[in-house]
Amino acid sequence: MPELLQFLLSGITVGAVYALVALGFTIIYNASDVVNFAQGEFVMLGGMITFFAHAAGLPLPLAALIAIIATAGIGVALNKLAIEPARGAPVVSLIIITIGASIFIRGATQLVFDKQIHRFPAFSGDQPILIGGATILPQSLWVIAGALAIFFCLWLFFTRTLIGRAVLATANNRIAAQLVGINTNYVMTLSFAMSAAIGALAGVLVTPITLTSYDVGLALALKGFAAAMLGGMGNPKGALVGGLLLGILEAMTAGYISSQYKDAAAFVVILAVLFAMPQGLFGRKSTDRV
Amino acid sequence: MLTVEGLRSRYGRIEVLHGIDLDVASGEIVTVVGANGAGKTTLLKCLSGIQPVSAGSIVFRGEALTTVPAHARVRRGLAQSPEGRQIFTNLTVEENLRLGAYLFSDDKVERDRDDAFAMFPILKEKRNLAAGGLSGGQQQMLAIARALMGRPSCLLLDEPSMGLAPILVAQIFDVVKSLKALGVTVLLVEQNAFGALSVADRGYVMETGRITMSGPAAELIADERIRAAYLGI
Amino acid sequence: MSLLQIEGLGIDFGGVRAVNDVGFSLKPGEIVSVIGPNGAGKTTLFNMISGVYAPARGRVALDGEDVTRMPPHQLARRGLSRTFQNLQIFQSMSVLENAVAGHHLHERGSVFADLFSLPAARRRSRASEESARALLDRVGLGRAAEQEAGSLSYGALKRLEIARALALKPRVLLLDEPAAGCNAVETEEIDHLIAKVAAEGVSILLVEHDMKMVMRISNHIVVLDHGEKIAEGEPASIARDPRVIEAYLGAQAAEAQNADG
Amino acid sequence: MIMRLSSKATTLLILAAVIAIAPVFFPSSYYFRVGSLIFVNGLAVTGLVILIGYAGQISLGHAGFAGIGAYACALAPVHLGLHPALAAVLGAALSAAIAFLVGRPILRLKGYYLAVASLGFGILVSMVLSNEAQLTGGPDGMAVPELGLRAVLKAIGIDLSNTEFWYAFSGLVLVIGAWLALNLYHSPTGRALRALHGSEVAARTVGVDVAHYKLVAFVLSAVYASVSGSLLALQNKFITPDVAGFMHSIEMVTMAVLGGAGSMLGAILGAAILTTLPQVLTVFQEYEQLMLGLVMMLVMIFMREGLLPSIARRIRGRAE
Amino acid sequence: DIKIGATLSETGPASFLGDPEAKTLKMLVEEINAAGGVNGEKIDLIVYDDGGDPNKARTFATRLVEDDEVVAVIGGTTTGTSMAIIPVFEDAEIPFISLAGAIEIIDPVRPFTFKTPHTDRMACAKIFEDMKKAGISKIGLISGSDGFGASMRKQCLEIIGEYGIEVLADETYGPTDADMTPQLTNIKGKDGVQAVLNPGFGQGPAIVTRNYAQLTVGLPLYQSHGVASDGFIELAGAEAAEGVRLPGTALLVAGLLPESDPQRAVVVAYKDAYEKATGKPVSTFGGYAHDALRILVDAITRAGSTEPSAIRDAIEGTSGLVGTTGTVTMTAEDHLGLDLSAFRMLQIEKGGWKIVE
Ligand SMILES: Nc1ncnc2c1ncn2[C@@H]1O[C@H](COP(=O)(O)OP(=O)(O)OP(=O)(O)O)[C@@H](O)[C@H]1O
Ligand SMILES: Nc1ncnc2c1ncn2[C@@H]1O[C@H](COP(=O)(O)OP(=O)(O)OP(=O)(O)O)[C@@H](O)[C@H]1O
Ligand SMILES: [Mg+2]
Ligand SMILES: [Mg+2]
Repeated sequence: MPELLQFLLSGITVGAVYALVALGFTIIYNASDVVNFAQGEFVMLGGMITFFAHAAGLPLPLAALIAIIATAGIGVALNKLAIEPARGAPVVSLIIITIGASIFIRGATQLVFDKQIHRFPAFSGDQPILIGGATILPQSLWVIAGALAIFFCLWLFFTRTLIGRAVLATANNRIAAQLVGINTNYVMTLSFAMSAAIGALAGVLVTPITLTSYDVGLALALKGFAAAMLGGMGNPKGALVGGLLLGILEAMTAGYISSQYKDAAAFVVILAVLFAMPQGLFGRKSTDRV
Repeated sequence: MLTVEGLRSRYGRIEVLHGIDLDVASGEIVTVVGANGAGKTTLLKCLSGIQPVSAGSIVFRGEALTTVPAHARVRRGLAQSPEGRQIFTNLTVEENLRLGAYLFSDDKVERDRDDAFAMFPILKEKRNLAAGGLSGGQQQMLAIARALMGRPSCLLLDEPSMGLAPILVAQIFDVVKSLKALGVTVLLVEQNAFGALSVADRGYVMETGRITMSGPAAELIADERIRAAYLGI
Repeated sequence: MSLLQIEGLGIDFGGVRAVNDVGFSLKPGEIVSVIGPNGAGKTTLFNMISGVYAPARGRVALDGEDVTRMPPHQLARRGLSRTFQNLQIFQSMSVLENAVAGHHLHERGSVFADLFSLPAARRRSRASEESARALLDRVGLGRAAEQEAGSLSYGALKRLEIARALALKPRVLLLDEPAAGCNAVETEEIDHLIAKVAAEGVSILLVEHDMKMVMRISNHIVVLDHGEKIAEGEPASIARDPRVIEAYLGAQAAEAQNADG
Repeated sequence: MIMRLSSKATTLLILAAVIAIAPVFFPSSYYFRVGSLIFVNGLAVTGLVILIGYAGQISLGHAGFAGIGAYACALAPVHLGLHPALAAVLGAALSAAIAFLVGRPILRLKGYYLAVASLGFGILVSMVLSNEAQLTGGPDGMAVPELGLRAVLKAIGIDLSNTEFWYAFSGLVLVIGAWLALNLYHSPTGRALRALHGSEVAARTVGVDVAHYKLVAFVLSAVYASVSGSLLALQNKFITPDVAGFMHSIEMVTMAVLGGAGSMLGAILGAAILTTLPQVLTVFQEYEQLMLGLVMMLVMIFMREGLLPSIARRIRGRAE
Repeated sequence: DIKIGATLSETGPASFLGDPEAKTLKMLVEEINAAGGVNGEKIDLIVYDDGGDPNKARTFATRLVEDDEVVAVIGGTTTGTSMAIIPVFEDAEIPFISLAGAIEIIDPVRPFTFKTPHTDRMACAKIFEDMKKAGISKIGLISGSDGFGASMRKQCLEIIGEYGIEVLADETYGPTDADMTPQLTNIKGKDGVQAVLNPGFGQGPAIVTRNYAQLTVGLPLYQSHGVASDGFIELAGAEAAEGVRLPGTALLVAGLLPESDPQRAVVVAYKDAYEKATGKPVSTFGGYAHDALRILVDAITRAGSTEPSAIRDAIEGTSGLVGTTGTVTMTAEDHLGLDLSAFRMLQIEKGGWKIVE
């Protein structure tokens, strides 16, 4: 069954990309209940800035580091300039702000950089690795490892650290959070910085595979969003599993059923899962008594 | 310890506090009574910093608080058990308590938590349950316990006895008294005016955003008007 | 003939028996109070009776009809109405509209009539608005009618919920701590209101921690502890029941109670 | 979000007056085109006001219904021999039926879960439209037959240019659509929708069949979107799957929220702004995207309830 | 001034077609105006960005005609936008030169509509000719599901029978997909497939090419003219792209053209000017815009008038105009005016292009 294996490897590769994006959503969502639709732009920025820094002669690791730091800075700016001033606005308004931000970032990127598609070299070459008749590129392993590592860090962050719980508390009840002494502005800033950095890191990891250009953000954000919802928004485990599942679903559909309708199949499965589990696979039900 | 002068506050265009003057001495228990909508909750919200103040001053231990953000007031020793409980419904009881001591990370946190469990054993039973699943009264206990976890030097309590069984109402007032013994200052807003005035040193009466009467608790409790309007006697 | 009949009702949360084997009945115009320590299962019992939770065991009958696990809106149609311990207000609507919303069942027509604003639909709307104003007056919120509901104080919101529940013209009314957040004088007003409603033939099931109020207006009291019914009877006998005193009233409060009574 | 400022009559009057008077100031017939687009978008947004503003349910897939309405007008005349106007009605009926079927399961979901489910629905529709190329012409689209009403008008002596006709016609449809939606607002149905928006449990206990009313809102808004798609198709005489695309869904929601989903005029104003903005921003050339994003952010930051409600609040504030 | 309009997809999914098109037009107009304009009149170029949205394009088309009162329009980057705006120009009787590929734009012929790029059908024909020569009769198809890929797939399937070639596997991928190994695995697993054809543009073909190498499919891989730019080799990686064949225009191999080639002077001049002006490598798509403007300017010059109908007539009389895509000769029946010779079969070797004819 080398085909099955190949489909699986392909699914895991793509799934890890989705998982990385989905993981980026979790922190801001956990801190504010807002799905940041500009998350895809963070991924795009990670790839684009790395490419241009690399093209300007910097070694790849340094270029990637600059990209991550710069993107984190942009995340903080987004919070300070757009989210914080709108504090207390209804969640839909905040979502529109993040959509506006994503259009803005896209517009700025095409001006500062360009509208071409770019790629930088894979970290460990392009020699495919053979596994039982199927192949996988070394870069895919990087992506998978990245997704696992970020998942693990986030999981630790939210379950083992006080500040992680403060993030959750901020989203759950901002006023109460202030009343116990949590600086909610700081929590928000931190969340945006971390989300943006994770997004940028994702961009750095996936660009050798997916390529990048100023407008890849939206599609990535959409898939990442779907993956996160499938797994249950806000839960790192959900993001990881949701991403991988979505990728494998797509690959299997493309391989066995119809490549035309692989996205459709993915969404049908998401609908089916949500029908049975309205909170996604691992989402927790909010417990509000009446 | 806490001095409020000419405090005004508004929701949108509607002013609901029209210049409140009030002071609380260190180690004192002071209570505010008043009818529904008098502005008691608003006053406490102004003090803890989650409600903007449009005029007047709040001075706490010699420092002007008016521009200090809410979270920083906690650091200065001012904690609140708010109206509507405002617990973290998605977090467990234990996490709620831990966050109450957000500013601390020493061994005493655990001791404080055990004290809280001793005070409200039911919370210990439910420690791993999402706080949103607690009954109304249990949530009220959690809100009080969480405020105590912050090791306040001045505690603002907004109707702490609300929704509690009679046996616990008595206990809450005992707790308030014992806090005084520990040197904690308490500003208590209560609908159970009788209970509140019984434990308080002094009291204020609030009517539609103004202080209309104040004095030693014993005097207030004996005042005919107060007996008629708030105690139902 | 009992209007509301509850038998062996029970539900579990994560293995904990929140309510177990609770049964009692309610006659027309009767006021029955459910009391018990915090977490005894009073609100959960209300939630099961009103269809918010599906009971795991037992049976609820309304006027002889088995209504166990029936969704709330169908129970409402059969004359069961309630208020909430954790306020459930239509925040972005005005106070008046909150009360009008309580008339939903009486003003309901077809969507088409509403879309085209047919005269019948308008007439129904107007009728329920008038009735809602009267109800607001009754609970003392007449002057706040045009205000945004979100801007009321806690005590006022409690009364708004009562008005909204009354708008259904219920046969059975479930009140979960209606006097919480009200001072003694305000509580007495609510007292009178409840008594008057009961006098009109509405059966009332009441959860309340204010013992003065409970003793004053209840015909019958059911005591829960840890989800089980531990006592039941006339107010006077309940106040003396040692198990109730120990679990719920506390010696101090019981003394005060007896001194008052 | 209380719609105090706009009693039904004033809202309709303002709307009708603006539609009737604006052409006096139009320097060229291009403005009629922009106007008619505003009305077409405004109609879809009016439907979303019912869904988002009244009932508090979000949908990121409503363009799917616009797609159904649009392609009904393209396909039904060719394959079923229907008159384009009837095709639009058929499209609306089909949209309602699909909304009814799809709505049942997905409206059980809340918040973002509903958003992603509706988004999935929209993507399914646009995917079918672009994959079934034999039928729909694929991503490159297909032609739509003439509505023919203009010719009828001409026969009775009213001679309008193409753009003028569509301006007047979609304006009329918008006014009717807004009238219906406004009727709904103060009606028992509208109240039930707003009640379940506030608290589903409480709505249930006052007798509101929450699932039913959510479905009502969903179906109604689907019909609005469908008619809007039909109008667009008939006006452009050419249609591509973009009309059902994700971006179009987002655009619709943005229009509603930007203007103020709680107020009908506000939402239509939002449609007007987002429709004209790209036209205005062309002077900024490469900076167009940047400006668009910036405007969206600024409006939502400084007018969090949406443009019109915030302005109204400010005016009322100053008056006192 | 002579007002010429354009509505292009400078942003959106087709932006890397529309972007060089817009840049080219702006650059050329500047050049022409600097050299004194056309018939002594300056050109006033008005460019709108429709973002690839046909509805927006339609509004801009109306604006160009009604508000800006242009005498001719270039644009419609994609087939969808072009088809959506054709009725506007036909109604207003303004000549319109589309930059999109589909044959529907000029077939049937509409009086005022022209186009410059080869049709997809021509690209298909060029590829199938090459396959036939190589003795390939069974292929696998993997096409992008965007407008470009879907349209070319359709055209190819329509004429493939004429070449006796059979499609054994017919796969697609979405425009933003990141991995096409499942589809390629299926093609690879089909017995008898001798070559693979990939109609598509954007990043898709680059990823297909990379996955193709990863899976060591080992069969000849044909790409379409949609990827005809140096950027493609860079994206796919020289190693993975080695041996890929595609029909390209003279522009792509400007430096490799023999001195005798009639197009050489034109393409070298454009390439140098463009790369100097923008700092970006030239692409086939910019060439489409280049040709459109040249045709228009040539027609206005010959017409000696800026009357739209006169311009239209003159465009139809274009004869032997050398552009980047080929030599254009229009007639009343042919509003494209290119033949197959305009395409050159190219192969990628060692990271560069080679003409294989
Ligand atoms: N969010 C709000 N928006 C507008 N007005 C408000 C808001 N909250 C409270 N008010 C108004 O402010 C006044 C004071 O309310 P507050 O909640 O402080 O009263 P209270 O004394 O705590 O009453 P209660 O005993 O019922 O809790 C009331 O008239 C109330 O209607
Ligand atoms: N959704 C839920 N999830 C978990 N536990 C629950 C849930 N609902 C109720 N419980 C548990 O059931 C028990 C009964 O709760 P309930 O709210 O009925 O108490 P109550 O008698 O109304 O108390 P109070 O007087 O404090 O309002 C509590 O211990 C509570 O923790
Ligand atoms: Mg209060
Ligand atoms: Mg309770």
